[in-house]
Amino acid sequence: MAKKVLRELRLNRDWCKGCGICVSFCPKNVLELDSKDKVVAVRPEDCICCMLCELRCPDLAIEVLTDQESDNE
Amino acid sequence: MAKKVLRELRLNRDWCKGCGICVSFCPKNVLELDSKDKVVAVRPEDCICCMLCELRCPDLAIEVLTDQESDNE
Amino acid sequence: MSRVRLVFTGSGGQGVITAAIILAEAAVIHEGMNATQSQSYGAAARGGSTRSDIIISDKEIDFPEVTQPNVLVCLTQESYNSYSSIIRPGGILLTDSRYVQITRKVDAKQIQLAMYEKVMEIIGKPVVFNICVLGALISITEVVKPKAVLAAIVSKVPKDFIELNTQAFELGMELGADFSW
Amino acid sequence: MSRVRLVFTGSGGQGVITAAIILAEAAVIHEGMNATQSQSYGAAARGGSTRSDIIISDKEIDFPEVTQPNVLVCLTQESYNSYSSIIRPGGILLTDSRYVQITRKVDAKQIQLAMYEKVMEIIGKPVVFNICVLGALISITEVVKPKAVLAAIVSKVPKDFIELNTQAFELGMELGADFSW
Amino acid sequence: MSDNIRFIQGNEACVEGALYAGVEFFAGYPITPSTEIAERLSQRLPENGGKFIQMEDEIASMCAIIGASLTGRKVMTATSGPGFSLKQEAIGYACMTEIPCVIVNVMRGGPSTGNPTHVSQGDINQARWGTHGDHNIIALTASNHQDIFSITVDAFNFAETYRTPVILLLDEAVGHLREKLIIPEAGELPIVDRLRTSLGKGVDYHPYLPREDGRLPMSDFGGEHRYNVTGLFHDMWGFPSNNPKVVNELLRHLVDKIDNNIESITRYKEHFLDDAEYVFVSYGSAARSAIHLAKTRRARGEKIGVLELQSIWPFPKELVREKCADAKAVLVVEMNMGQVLAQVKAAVRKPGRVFLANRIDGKLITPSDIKKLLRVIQGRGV
Amino acid sequence: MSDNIRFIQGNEACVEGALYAGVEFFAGYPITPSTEIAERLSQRLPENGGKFIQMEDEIASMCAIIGASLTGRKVMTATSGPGFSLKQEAIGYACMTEIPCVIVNVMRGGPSTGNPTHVSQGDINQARWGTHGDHNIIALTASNHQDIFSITVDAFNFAETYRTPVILLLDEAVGHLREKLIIPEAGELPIVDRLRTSLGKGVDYHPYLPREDGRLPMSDFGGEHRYNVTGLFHDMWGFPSNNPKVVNELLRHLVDKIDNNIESITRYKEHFLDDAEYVFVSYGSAARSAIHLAKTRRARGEKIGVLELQSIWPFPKELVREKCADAKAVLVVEMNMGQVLAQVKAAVRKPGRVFLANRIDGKLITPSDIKKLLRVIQGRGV
Amino acid sequence: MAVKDYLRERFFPHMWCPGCGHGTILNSLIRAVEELDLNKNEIVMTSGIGCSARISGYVDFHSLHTLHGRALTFATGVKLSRPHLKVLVPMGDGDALAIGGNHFIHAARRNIDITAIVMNNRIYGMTGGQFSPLSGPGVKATTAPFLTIDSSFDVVELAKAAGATFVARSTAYHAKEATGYLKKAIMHKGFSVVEILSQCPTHYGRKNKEGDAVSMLELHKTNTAPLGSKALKENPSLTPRGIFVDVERPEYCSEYDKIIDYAMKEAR
Amino acid sequence: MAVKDYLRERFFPHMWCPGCGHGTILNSLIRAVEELDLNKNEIVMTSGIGCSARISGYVDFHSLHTLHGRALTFATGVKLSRPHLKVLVPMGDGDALAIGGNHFIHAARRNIDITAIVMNNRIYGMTGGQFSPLSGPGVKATTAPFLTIDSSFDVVELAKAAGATFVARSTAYHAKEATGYLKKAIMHKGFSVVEILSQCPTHYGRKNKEGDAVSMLELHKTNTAPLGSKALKENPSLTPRGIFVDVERPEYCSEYDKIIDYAMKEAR
Ligand SMILES: Cc1ncc(C[n+]2csc(CCOP(=O)(O)OP(=O)(O)O)c2C)c(N)n1
Ligand SMILES: Cc1ncc(C[n+]2csc(CCOP(=O)(O)OP(=O)(O)O)c2C)c(N)n1
Ligand code: SF4
Ligand code: SF4
Ligand code: SF4
Ligand code: SF4
Ligand code: SF4
Ligand code: SF4
Ligand SMILES: [Mg+2]
Ligand SMILES: [Mg+2]
Repeated sequence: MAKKVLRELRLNRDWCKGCGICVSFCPKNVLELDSKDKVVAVRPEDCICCMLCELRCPDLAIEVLTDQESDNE
Repeated sequence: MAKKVLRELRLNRDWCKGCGICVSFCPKNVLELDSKDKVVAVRPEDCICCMLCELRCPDLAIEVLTDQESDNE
Repeated sequence: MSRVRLVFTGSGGQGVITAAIILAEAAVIHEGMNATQSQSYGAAARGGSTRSDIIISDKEIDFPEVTQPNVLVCLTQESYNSYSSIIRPGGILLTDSRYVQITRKVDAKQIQLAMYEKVMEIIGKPVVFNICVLGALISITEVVKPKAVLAAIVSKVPKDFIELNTQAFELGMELGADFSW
Repeated sequence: MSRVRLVFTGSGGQGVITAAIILAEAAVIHEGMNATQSQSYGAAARGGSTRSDIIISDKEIDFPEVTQPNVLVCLTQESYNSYSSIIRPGGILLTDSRYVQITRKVDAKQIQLAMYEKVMEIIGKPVVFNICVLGALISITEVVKPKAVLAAIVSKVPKDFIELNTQAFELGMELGADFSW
Repeated sequence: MSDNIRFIQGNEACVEGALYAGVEFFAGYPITPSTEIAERLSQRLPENGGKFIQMEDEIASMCAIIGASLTGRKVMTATSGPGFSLKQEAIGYACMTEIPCVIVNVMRGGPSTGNPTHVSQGDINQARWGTHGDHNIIALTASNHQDIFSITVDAFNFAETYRTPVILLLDEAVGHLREKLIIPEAGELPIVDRLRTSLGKGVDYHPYLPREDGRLPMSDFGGEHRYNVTGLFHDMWGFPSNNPKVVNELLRHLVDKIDNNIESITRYKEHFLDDAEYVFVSYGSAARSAIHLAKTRRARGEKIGVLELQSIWPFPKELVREKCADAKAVLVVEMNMGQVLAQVKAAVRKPGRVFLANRIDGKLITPSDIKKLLRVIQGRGV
Repeated sequence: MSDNIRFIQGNEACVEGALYAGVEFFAGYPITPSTEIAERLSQRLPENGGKFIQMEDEIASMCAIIGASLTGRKVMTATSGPGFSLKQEAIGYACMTEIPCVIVNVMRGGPSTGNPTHVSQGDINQARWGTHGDHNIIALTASNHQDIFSITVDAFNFAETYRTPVILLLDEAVGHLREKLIIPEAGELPIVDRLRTSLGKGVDYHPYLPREDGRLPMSDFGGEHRYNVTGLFHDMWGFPSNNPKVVNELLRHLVDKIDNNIESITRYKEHFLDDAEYVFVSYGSAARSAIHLAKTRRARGEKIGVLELQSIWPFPKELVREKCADAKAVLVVEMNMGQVLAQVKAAVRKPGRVFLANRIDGKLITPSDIKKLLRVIQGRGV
Repeated sequence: MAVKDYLRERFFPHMWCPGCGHGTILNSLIRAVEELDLNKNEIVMTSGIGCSARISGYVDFHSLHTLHGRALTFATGVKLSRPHLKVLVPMGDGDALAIGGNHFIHAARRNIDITAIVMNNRIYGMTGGQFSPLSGPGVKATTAPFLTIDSSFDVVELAKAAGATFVARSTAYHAKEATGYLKKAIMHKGFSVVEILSQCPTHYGRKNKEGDAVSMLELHKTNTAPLGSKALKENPSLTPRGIFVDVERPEYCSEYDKIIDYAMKEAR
Repeated sequence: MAVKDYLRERFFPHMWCPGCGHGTILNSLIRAVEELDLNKNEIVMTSGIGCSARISGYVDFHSLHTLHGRALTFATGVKLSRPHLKVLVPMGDGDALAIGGNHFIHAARRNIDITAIVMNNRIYGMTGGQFSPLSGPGVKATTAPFLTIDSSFDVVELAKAAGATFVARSTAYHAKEATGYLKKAIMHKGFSVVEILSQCPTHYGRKNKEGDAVSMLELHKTNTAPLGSKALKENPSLTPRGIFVDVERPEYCSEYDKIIDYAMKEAR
């Protein structure tokens, strides 16, 4: 089965309003708000590409770009 | 038990519009419409005081006046 | 005759308005005249008395109401009582003898016919009473040609009823035949 | 001073309007002056920039808008950019150094204070930032007596928050103490 | 005996006119005395491939026709007094969004439930001012079936030309009257079709950017151009704006597009006006009585003429001023408390010579009602 | 520092006035910029034993207050543009049934959804003609909080005196402005209470039979007199009638009861009118700018005065004619396309000397806007 | 008091057509009021516009003949300002559920103590026979020359879903049953709905070949069955009659009185 | 097409407050449309007035921003005249069920093929925090300083009773689930309703001490449970999520097409 691998967490700072939803509900604590209350990815390496941040962001400020990794086991 | 006995079938010809409802649904065929399409009691003696004609008349043109007859059996 | 003014009166279920429409339509569609037909509306279609005004003319008709009819038809006592006085002197007042008892003196030719009775006797269907009245009226006044009225009837009435209505119309024509304007 | 015109500007959440109301209310209720306070309404209460106009006078105030303020407060860069030009020559322009970078030359006394920073440092609650600004403004301009403003604060603010607001107001007073009109 | 002669009610004449003009969609809610319009169309529309829907109320009906119009249909609704009041909010929406539609109001006695089965002309000012805010409107009327037919065609044409709701103000007396109508041949009356943008796919279309000639080409919803429509003040793309300049310009546009075309919009008929000493200004069924009186008095040598208005809004002020200029007296004949009277007074040079001949009791005003007032004015007694 | 001084919004001043006048029942539906009226009353009414209800829409709100009024309550609703349009049918019902009620319309930019958070005075004519059919109405306005308070009291008093809906036309600018209000002592302003019939049980009460003085005493629903209320034309018992005489008399009564009392109803203020060469006629927030300009120009010796209208309908024609009689020019200052302008032109002897100083872009008209036009009229250039 | 004491006899014979079911509903209603021995001064009847709505002119209560579809909103104003009054609101099917549908569901939601009576003849009688939201599909009407395609509401289901706390259905044929339900509805504290199937021989009957009033009443009999009856189980296409909901829930006016008590205390 | 191709990016950042659930619903909706790979030219979005209604400005469909409460009536006009178009109608809770309640039940009754999305934040957001018919009792609002006494509608029950043929409920928290329901609703032939619980931190959250958007989302999670779940059985006070109705019934526009076919034949 193909597994998704993170290519990029594309965070649109112009659109982000700092509500913190993505931060709170990221299962891996990948995201945080910076001092200007904008989203930043602090632990992108932990991202499991669950897409929940992208789906829930009320400001459509997140795109989780992934690659398919073939599962070569 | 007291049983109702007919005192008078009071038929208001001014109000009756001749719809025939009372006539059709009287269980004892007591009522009829005359040539001017107004209700008349043709067999008052058969009336069992069920009140249905009074209750159903859309023109409130019927009053079934009754006396209580004590049941002396 | 350049302009005839008619008023038909009666009660809700008698088909007074239909008769009026057929007459006026006959004049317009089948005789190339002008005509107007108007009626008083009560609170919806419920019983009560009805009046319809018809004007037939070869000129344009502006004011469509009839104040003094040349021809007045009264099919109930109530309507006779209220309207008989408006007839134009010398006009024709047609009534049905079952429904109306003539009481007043009016400066007009009063014609009483047993139209309802005859309809019931000969045709047996009260619904065509109005068409019989129309037949009588036409034979008395000839405001419109009988053929035109028949054509209007044919175009208005459901197929299955044309026969019945024609019969009623002709019955009326006969009843009215003895009178003329 | 018979008439002072003030304009407070900033962004939705900064409490600019509350500060404006408190100031005007202090003038009316606690100093017996006349005052008007008006504001621009956006499409409801959502973010965006806010402006409130205040006029304080001992006479009747007819036209309630301020075209050229004697005193202008800008709490965001955006509002500074849009409004700094409207200040009346010789007026006072108060900004917060965290939010606003002074760039323009205006014919007015520009006063930059680190109000937000101090509020966070000393009180730690950003909600009372607006009251601190008000304190600074009062100590700079004395358009209304500090006592009156404090009284207005007490009457407006929930009991539990009076202490906090008083503290913020006094902090503002201190910060503004070095400047005067 | 020809195929195109009808003997029908005024309401039906309106339906025939609408079909001739190309109506494709009707939404309505029954109400006396306009119901026959809905009833006829429930039959005639599907027969012609069009759509009829009976909605849950008048508000819904008005909104539904606006939605349908946006998809490129010619649309219409019909109602009377209470329903016309209910439609006002959505009529304002059609004004603001410039969506073509025709609203028939067959007037009955008001206010409120009033006198539903009797004639009145009491909604004249409501047609102009019934919705909130400044705006402009076209309102037409007619007094006989032939004119009802053609004014209905005009109504659709104006709606398309000016992208505006057009109100057709009939009244109970003509609406219910039966008389002759001769249906014109196809092509006999001009039909204005929807002006659609010629811009193709991919080219930026501006739904609210007027052309040189002031007209705004439309693009059907469902077509290649996706744009926005809103009842808020909006820019040339149709997106909300409260920029004062945008607001100012849009409002003036809405008012001017009609006022500036008053000459093309004005519809009237004159009867014996040339040398008339007394001018009746009238419209709708009241005009029939005015004309009747004028004809009979003319026959006796009295110089009476009738100016019959068929467009009420925008009020043809210049026309009225001109036609009444030489009159000794002007009688406004209408069935309300003087709604057109006020317009005529404002239009003429000598308002003191303008009088009201009215009747407000649910009866059609008669020639003799008018004659009585005329005699008083002429100082001849009643 | 006194207990009866408030620093509040105009909408709240209206609430305070209503409470002073004795309002007991409010039904409403939120809408900008009138919502604060509902919000305040949701608190203040139950505190005073009154009732507040938020209905499902504006129609329901208007109907609910009519029902409540019939039970003997002083009632009120508040809304803005779109909601005012929706209420029109029921406002006509209140006219027809002569049920006292107060309707506040805090005007915003229109037509349609328009410019909800910005000022306008575009609903002037709608207040008069928004509902179908002939009728009459009282409409009041004010430009500052003290006047809003007292005109609100007047509104309730007129509603009771004339048994009629009264429209209070505020505008966004005064509605949202905060300024001082001094609440009058109880008794300081006169309060008209409901005139109830003195007829006792068993005596025939005629709900629609005017007394000698033209007033119609009421009887509360729930009381001893059971009668009928209908929006149809009705006789003196309140039962439906389409008898032409009954129809005619009732409609004239509805119109006359207000027109005949225009002097008692007229409310206005004058500012420096005595020797004014230029007269500004204005109202609501626009009047503040007119007064401002007049004051500043007076200080420089220009003879400018302001006639501030507080009653718009019935339009105080005589008053306007008189006050403008000696003016070189009259400027109507308003925030619409000239709705009061048309009335002023119809009122004065020289309509050619009446000009419009308006602004329709959502911004409060400024003293300098007016000054510019004044300079043009004076031929002094801008 | 005699039944007729609840009538305004001077307006009789009434304006309804011969055989109109609305007359029977009036009959049932005044009997219910009479049997409950209510004080006429404490009853307010509010109606909208329609043939049905004319009922308010015939009863000797406080009567308010209002606007098409709005009867319940006027009634809400009356009831909330004088909660001790009994408020009866008879409505036509169009009145209650076409233009008036929103007020119907909102009054139910609030559970305000008003009795709504839906006089359901499945047609717009007053305006001459257009279909209504209760006509259902396949019906001929002046605005449906090709038969209706609109589904109908189930008044009982709708009232229930909206929150009515008493809901019953009967017919003009079952006049005695209807009277009983009306009595219960009137005494119920909260929003009560009684749908009574009525007949319009003039428009519905004639157009749909259902014949005269008598044969239409026959249909009330044969097309309905009591809730829980065997007939209903065997033939689910029958329309059920009976009491469908009878529950308690806080009533609006009582709840508001609590608000007043609280607010007045707070304000002091 | 990419998700963003369905947006009008030039209006971003949008006008909704930080954390407003309406944004998430927009997010779910365009994803549903994207996953269905619909043609933008064949989608019409009609909305009323409210914060929610502003959604129509952000999508690159044909968009019609109408009057408060009336979106479904405009939509009915659009759909009936061009049945091939997909018509999406997002509405606020007040928009859909206060002023718009009647149109809601009638559109459901007709089973016209429109997708109604109720963006339910239980408050009037746009006008600043008045209670709505979905607030329910005990809620603080600017017009309920002493807490609401009004019961709320159950949107699912009401839609069902009125005749909707697809009815589902989800929340802004369950964005993935919501997207799935939206897809089904859009593809359903007939009137479909998807209620999505939204959050208004600015008015509802603040007044009712529900905290910020994050904690309001927590409530979506803890106060709801899937239909048929154990959690729901154990705690019936939870709000059920899921698909409640998914049935077939003749669709209005298709039925009307039959009328046209018949009438055109007859007329010839
Ligand atoms: C606002 C408004 N719209 C329409 C009407 C016209 N109208 C009067 S009664 C009625 C419907 C009557 O049907 P229903 O409510 O079922 O009562 P019924 O006459 O059948 O008893 C209509 C549409 C009206 N009076 N007011
Ligand atoms: C006819 C009308 N009445 C009232 C309003 C004011 N209004 C605008 S939006 C709204 C309610 C908004 O609440 P909701 O529908 O729940 O949407 P939300 O803002 O919460 O998304 C109201 C009452 C209006 N615009 N038009
Ligand atoms: S959910 Fe979106 S708006 Fe909120 S903080 Fe995260 S990126 Fe920003
Ligand atoms: S995709 Fe999932 S794991 Fe990755 S940042 Fe978003 S929420 Fe966290
Ligand atoms: S039911 Fe009544 S109206 Fe009908 S025939 Fe019998 S008495 Fe007459
Ligand atoms: S009471 Fe019963 S039996 Fe007697 S006449 Fe009436 S229906 Fe017939
Ligand atoms: S038209 Fe129908 S509903 Fe109306 S009175 Fe006649 S039978 Fe009854
Ligand atoms: S006010 Fe509420 S509903 Fe409106 S945008 Fe803000 S959070 Fe969303
Ligand atoms: Mg009905
Ligand atoms: Mg909401």
